[in-house]
Amino acid sequence: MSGALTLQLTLLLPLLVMAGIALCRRHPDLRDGVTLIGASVQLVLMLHLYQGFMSGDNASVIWFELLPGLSLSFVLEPLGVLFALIIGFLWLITSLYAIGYMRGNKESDQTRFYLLFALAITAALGIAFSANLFTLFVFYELLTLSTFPLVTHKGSEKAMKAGRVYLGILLFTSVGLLLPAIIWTWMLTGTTDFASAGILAEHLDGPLVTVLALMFLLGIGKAAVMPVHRWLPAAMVAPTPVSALLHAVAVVKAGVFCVIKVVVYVFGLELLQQAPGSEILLYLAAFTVVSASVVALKQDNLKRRLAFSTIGQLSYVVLGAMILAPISILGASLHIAAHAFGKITLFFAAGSIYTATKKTEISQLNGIGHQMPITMAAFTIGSLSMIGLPPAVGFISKWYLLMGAIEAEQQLAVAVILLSTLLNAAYFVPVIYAAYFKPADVLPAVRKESPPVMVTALGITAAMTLLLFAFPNRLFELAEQIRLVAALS
Amino acid sequence: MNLLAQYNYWVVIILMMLGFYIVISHGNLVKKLMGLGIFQTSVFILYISMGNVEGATAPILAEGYQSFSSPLPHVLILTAIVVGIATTAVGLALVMRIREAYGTVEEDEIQTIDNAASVTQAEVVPLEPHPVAEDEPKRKVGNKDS
Amino acid sequence: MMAEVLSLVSAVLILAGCGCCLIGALGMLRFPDFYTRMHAAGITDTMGSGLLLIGLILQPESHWLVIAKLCFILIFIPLTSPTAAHALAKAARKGGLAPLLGPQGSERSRPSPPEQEESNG
Amino acid sequence: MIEFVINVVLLSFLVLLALTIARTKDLLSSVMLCGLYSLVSAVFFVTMDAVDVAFTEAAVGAGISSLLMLAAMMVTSRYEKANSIQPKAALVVVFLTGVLLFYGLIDMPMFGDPNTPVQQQVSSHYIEESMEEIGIPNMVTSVLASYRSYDTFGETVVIFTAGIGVLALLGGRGAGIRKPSSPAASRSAFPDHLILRVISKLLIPPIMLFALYVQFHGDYGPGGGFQAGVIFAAAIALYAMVFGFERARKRFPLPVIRFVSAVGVLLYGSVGMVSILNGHAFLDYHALSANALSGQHLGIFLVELGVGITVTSVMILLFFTFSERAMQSGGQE
Amino acid sequence: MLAHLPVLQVIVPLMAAPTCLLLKPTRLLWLFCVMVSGLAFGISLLLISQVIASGPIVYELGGWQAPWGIEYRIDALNAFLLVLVSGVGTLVLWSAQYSIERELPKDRQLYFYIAYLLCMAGLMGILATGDAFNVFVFLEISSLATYTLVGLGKDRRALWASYQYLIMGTIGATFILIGIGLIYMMTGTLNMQDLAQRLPEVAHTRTLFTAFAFFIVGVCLKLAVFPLHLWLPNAYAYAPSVVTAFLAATATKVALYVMLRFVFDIYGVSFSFEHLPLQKIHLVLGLAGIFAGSVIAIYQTNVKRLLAYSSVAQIGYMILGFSLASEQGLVATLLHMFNHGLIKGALFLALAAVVYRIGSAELSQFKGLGKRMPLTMAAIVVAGLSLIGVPLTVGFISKWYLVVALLEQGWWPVVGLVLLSSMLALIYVWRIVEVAYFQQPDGEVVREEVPLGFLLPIWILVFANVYLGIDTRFTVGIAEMAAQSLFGVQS
Repeated sequence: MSGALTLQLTLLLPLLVMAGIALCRRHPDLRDGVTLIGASVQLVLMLHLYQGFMSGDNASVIWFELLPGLSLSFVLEPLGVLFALIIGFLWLITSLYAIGYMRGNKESDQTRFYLLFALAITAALGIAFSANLFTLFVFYELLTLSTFPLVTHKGSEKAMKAGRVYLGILLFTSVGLLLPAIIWTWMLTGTTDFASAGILAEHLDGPLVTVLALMFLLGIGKAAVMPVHRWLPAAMVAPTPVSALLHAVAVVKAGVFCVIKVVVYVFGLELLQQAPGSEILLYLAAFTVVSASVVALKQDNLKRRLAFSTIGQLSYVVLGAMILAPISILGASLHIAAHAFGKITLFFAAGSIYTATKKTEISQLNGIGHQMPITMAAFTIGSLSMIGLPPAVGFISKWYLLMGAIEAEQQLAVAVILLSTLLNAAYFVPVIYAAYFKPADVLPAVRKESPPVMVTALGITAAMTLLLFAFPNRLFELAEQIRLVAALS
Repeated sequence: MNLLAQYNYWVVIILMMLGFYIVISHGNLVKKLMGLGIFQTSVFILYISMGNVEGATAPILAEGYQSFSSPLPHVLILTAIVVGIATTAVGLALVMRIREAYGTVEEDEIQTIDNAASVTQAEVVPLEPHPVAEDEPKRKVGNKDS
Repeated sequence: MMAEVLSLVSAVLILAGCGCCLIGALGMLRFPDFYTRMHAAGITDTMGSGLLLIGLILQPESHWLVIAKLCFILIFIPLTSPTAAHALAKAARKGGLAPLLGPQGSERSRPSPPEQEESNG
Repeated sequence: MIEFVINVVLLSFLVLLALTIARTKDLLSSVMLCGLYSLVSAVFFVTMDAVDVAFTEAAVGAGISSLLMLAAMMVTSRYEKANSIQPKAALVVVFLTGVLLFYGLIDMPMFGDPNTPVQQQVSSHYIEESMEEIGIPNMVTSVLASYRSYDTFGETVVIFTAGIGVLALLGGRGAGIRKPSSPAASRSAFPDHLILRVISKLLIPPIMLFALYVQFHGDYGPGGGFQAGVIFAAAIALYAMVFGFERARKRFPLPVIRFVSAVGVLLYGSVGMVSILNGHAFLDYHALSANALSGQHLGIFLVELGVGITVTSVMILLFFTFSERAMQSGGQE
Repeated sequence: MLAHLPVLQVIVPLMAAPTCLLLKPTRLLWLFCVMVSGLAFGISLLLISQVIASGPIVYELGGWQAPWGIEYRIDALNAFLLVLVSGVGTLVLWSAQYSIERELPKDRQLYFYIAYLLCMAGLMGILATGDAFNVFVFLEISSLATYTLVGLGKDRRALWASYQYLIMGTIGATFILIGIGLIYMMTGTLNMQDLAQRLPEVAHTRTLFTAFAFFIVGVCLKLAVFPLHLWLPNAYAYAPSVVTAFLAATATKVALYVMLRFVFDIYGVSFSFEHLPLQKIHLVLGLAGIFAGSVIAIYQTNVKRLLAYSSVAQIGYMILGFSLASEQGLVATLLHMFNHGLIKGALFLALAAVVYRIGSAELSQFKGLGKRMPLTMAAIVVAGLSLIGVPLTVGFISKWYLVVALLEQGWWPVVGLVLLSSMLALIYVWRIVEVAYFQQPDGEVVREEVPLGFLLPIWILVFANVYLGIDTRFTVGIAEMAAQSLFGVQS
């Protein structure tokens, strides 16, 4: 099966799944079955794609050309494959978890949920494989629109308000900044295709480069760089699987992914390094990292704290990209994966706590570790990864980020990374401490885990977090290629 | 140049202004239509005047005449007159219906009625089928209203 | 010779016709109420138009077809205008417009309907 | 010189009338004045050598439109509201329009000048060639019915459209409340006018005759389908007014008239179709006969007939619908 | 017969209209009308293919040569719009059957169909003709028919709206008549080609300037350019739903066509844009229209009104592209004329379906409609996205061209405004979607779609929206062809 074919299959499969779900919306079991099967098939496809790619088959497909130089087309490149793999893994696990969660909490409109979930997956994959800025933009918007109903799933007034914030910020930034940036690029270069050495090189220089870069960075609101981060905490009203989707799988990852992709394939490190004032981007990221962590400290609601931690973590990636050293790019892309698994574990944990005990505030979690050992164990692992301690994969990515920073002599970046690591520790450790060592409010603490599917799901992700630390080489090969590509420019 | 010789264009312009003024300034719907009529008629005069030739005769060939006024403007205006009466007819029909529906033909009153209405009721088309008049062919016009 | 006489006569008639029209108009303006004004109007479309028409007929160089047409008009006007006047008066009466002169002359009547402008145009 | 004086007098009359119409609050008199206005402008057209136009303007402006206005007046109030005029903005707009026109006036070609483009370009062709190409003395008719016959077709359709429009708005059952039968409709406008009846009996036949004359004499003198149609309609309107709508309706049932109005348009159109079927252009009368001129004659005759039929029927339609509706809602109040 | 296509295009519906009077049962009538308009659509397709194959087609009516007789002249520009008018017209008529039965008393339906055909024929006549005065005649046919159609609306406000439209429209038409008259006065001819040749001689005269001004103002009245748009919202809101669909899709486009024809073909770019401040005026008006329209639209509670105001805004886009006076800008305008026709056609038709079902276009009535009539609402959503200008829809294509054209001129700020305005569009479309999908209805909802015969045309239009948004060869090709010819004429 050729790479091109597989690629298109992966894009179309979720749509098939959607059809299936729609067909058997009357019978929940069947419906969820369809989702699971689809997800697993998708995973298989992904692995096949990965193999094909590693054996040097970078397929590319053009679906249709709207206008000369403006086509909807896809291509395989290391970064995309990495992202796609993550999506593939996490779709399966998340849907596994979601089934448990949705049933456990008797959510309404489950069919709609799964439908849009699948759609979001397509959108994310579209972004991953996009061969040019236009395609990227199309699927970026598709992702926004398809996740909106998920955010407002509850349909309550609060949810609607949050939904408006979510949609408002993401769309305004994308149409107001990203689209003009794309058009500008198009006007300059006559193309929007990604090229490994960057396409802007001899078309633009001087401070305008920085301006354009800034437009891109802020235009990609999904990367949640301050000041366009507000949608993320707002979206916390959503059910936990959605939060997982938003923070780990699709949305935010898509954001940072786009940032890296733009930096590497549109600008090229060379150009940005020379551009006067391009440090601003770095500072922006750095500021976000620190301030987000600080804010996270003050949150009592577990999910909110996680949300702000996400903002911080994402900015690591952006930071890595903006350090503009091949190594740091490698680190950044690794961090996408690392954060994906770590953060999804955390959210799963939070969700299962909520499902089992309906607790949402950190202050209520005293002694919960005895109540839900597995969940909290997973949570601990996740936090370790977030902080960047062995034996979690987070350690590796941070390591490379740091190396990159040092290599590029960005003292500021180094400082920020170290400081923020402390902060991360500062807002995760108390939770763990409370969970294990504070006496539980309700005595005697009975073991009361959430539904088995959820437990297995979060078990798996936690395990992944550890495994990736133990056997990182698969991940590495990919990241290495990314470094090479980045080094080209 | 001798503007006096253009006297009928002057008048045309004045008439246009008057007609136009009646249309936009008067609130009475019938009056508006009258203004429209005057407005259009002034345009007719413009056309006819431009077709006229000093000392010429009507564009009907007859022995003993060489110079004729241009027939084309006349044709155009014949059409325009027809258009005018057609518009007036439809306009008047509307006015009568408006009178029945609103009980007035004064612009401002209608506005006020509408504003009042739009506050109270949202226009909803009743779903039950309309009072069906018997079919076209059978509707004998003579006894239709007896 | 003949032509001169004819043209002279026609000129006189036409002038006379114009005079009648003028008188009619004057009366229209001066008379107090609808009914009396109708008398004035009467002058315009009997004597006025009549004399004018005859005058035109007598114009020496007028074509026979034209004369024929004029004659038709000459026939029709005496038919139509009295009828119109009659109808008007009747309508006014029905409409409760009281003559200013006469038995119930005391009460003022409404401002007279504007048919007057028409007939003095 | 004398022409100049006449024109000036007539035009100043028009201005005077327009002013009065603008000022008077009495709608009835405004209607009359409008009729008068058309009459005067018709006279002016005559002095401008536009006899056909004058004819039409007189028939339409003074005749039909006044009639319709009056019918509408039966429903609506006779007097305009005192404070219904808001001149401020209007004055500005009007003033601007006027200024613009005056500005344009500066470069207009001289009035009455025989060398204006209007005379030079297309018209000259009509004046010189029409006799050879069409073969009828009245150029207006030849332009109207042959050179620009398509415009005239459009004109006919416009009339038809108006008829449809009025029927759609007023025809059929009155919208909302209406007594099933209103005595007004059955009553003639003048129940006890013996004189009127007699005179009308006398006049109606000649009027119709005249209409026919106008219809078929259009090639040689002023007149044509449209004027004829209006006159014919006027005759029937008179009949209806004097002898009552009931009887008029019995004579001319609405569906029939409606049908006829369609027939007129179709007649006109089918003439064009025939020439298409004979491989000529639409409305190319050469298709109708081997001899060019006779073809033209036939064509013009037919289309004028079409126009006449449509106009007549639509005018009657308008008059009936209006007055009937007026009586109905008159009965309401 | 092929030689006669240009005239048949107009004559077929024109002659069909009176024929309707001979048909008795309404159903048969409907069938007849659909077939007729379908035929017209077929003709227009043949025409455009001919034009693409072998340049403009000239047809001399009455067999008289051009300056003396009236000629029809079909080129890329009007062939393009003929396809739009006849196509949308057919689809709307197809679905009219149901909606009309709901909204009109039985004895009015006959007149509806006749007036509809007349209106259609009139619009196509305007498009096809090559004679200035003939434009006026057919303009009046279509206008009178339109007043009738609007006046047929159920709500009594329809009458008032129609009357306002009549007054405004007639003033506009009279202005146009004055304009044509003055042009004729200066040149002595009415044929467009002839005019185009003769005008340069007298281009400097003030009279011609006045003529131009009157003409533009008149057309703008018909076109509902921003400050003169007052008749439009009411007319659209209270007319029978299908009528709104037809008008919104075609009428304004045709008016704009007349403007383009005169400004570019007859007066010529050099006169229109170098002697006059036309460019700035239209730029300002266009932008003002876009924003005023969009902002007002956001605050409407009646969806019909909402879309009507959005139409005002969309017209602004067209004017904007037009004001660029560049070939790209013209392409953008033409594309948007066509695409907006498709978009609004689909939206209003879907709306007609909604009205057919729930008897109102009030936003408050839309609750739970996403479940109640899923297919219709889906259509509204897709068309709405197209209206916003989301990629892969026609809306995106025309906006893209507009933006590119603006950048060509280096009008950055305007680009920003355009993008911002599409945000506004997003907001008002979103309001509909939110109510329909995310607000819980009062009662419990049962799924009740409109009949298939109603749904099909809607979805055909929606499909067109998407397909032509992806495969742009046809539209863009024609638009560029037309734009080139418009610019070519005067060079």
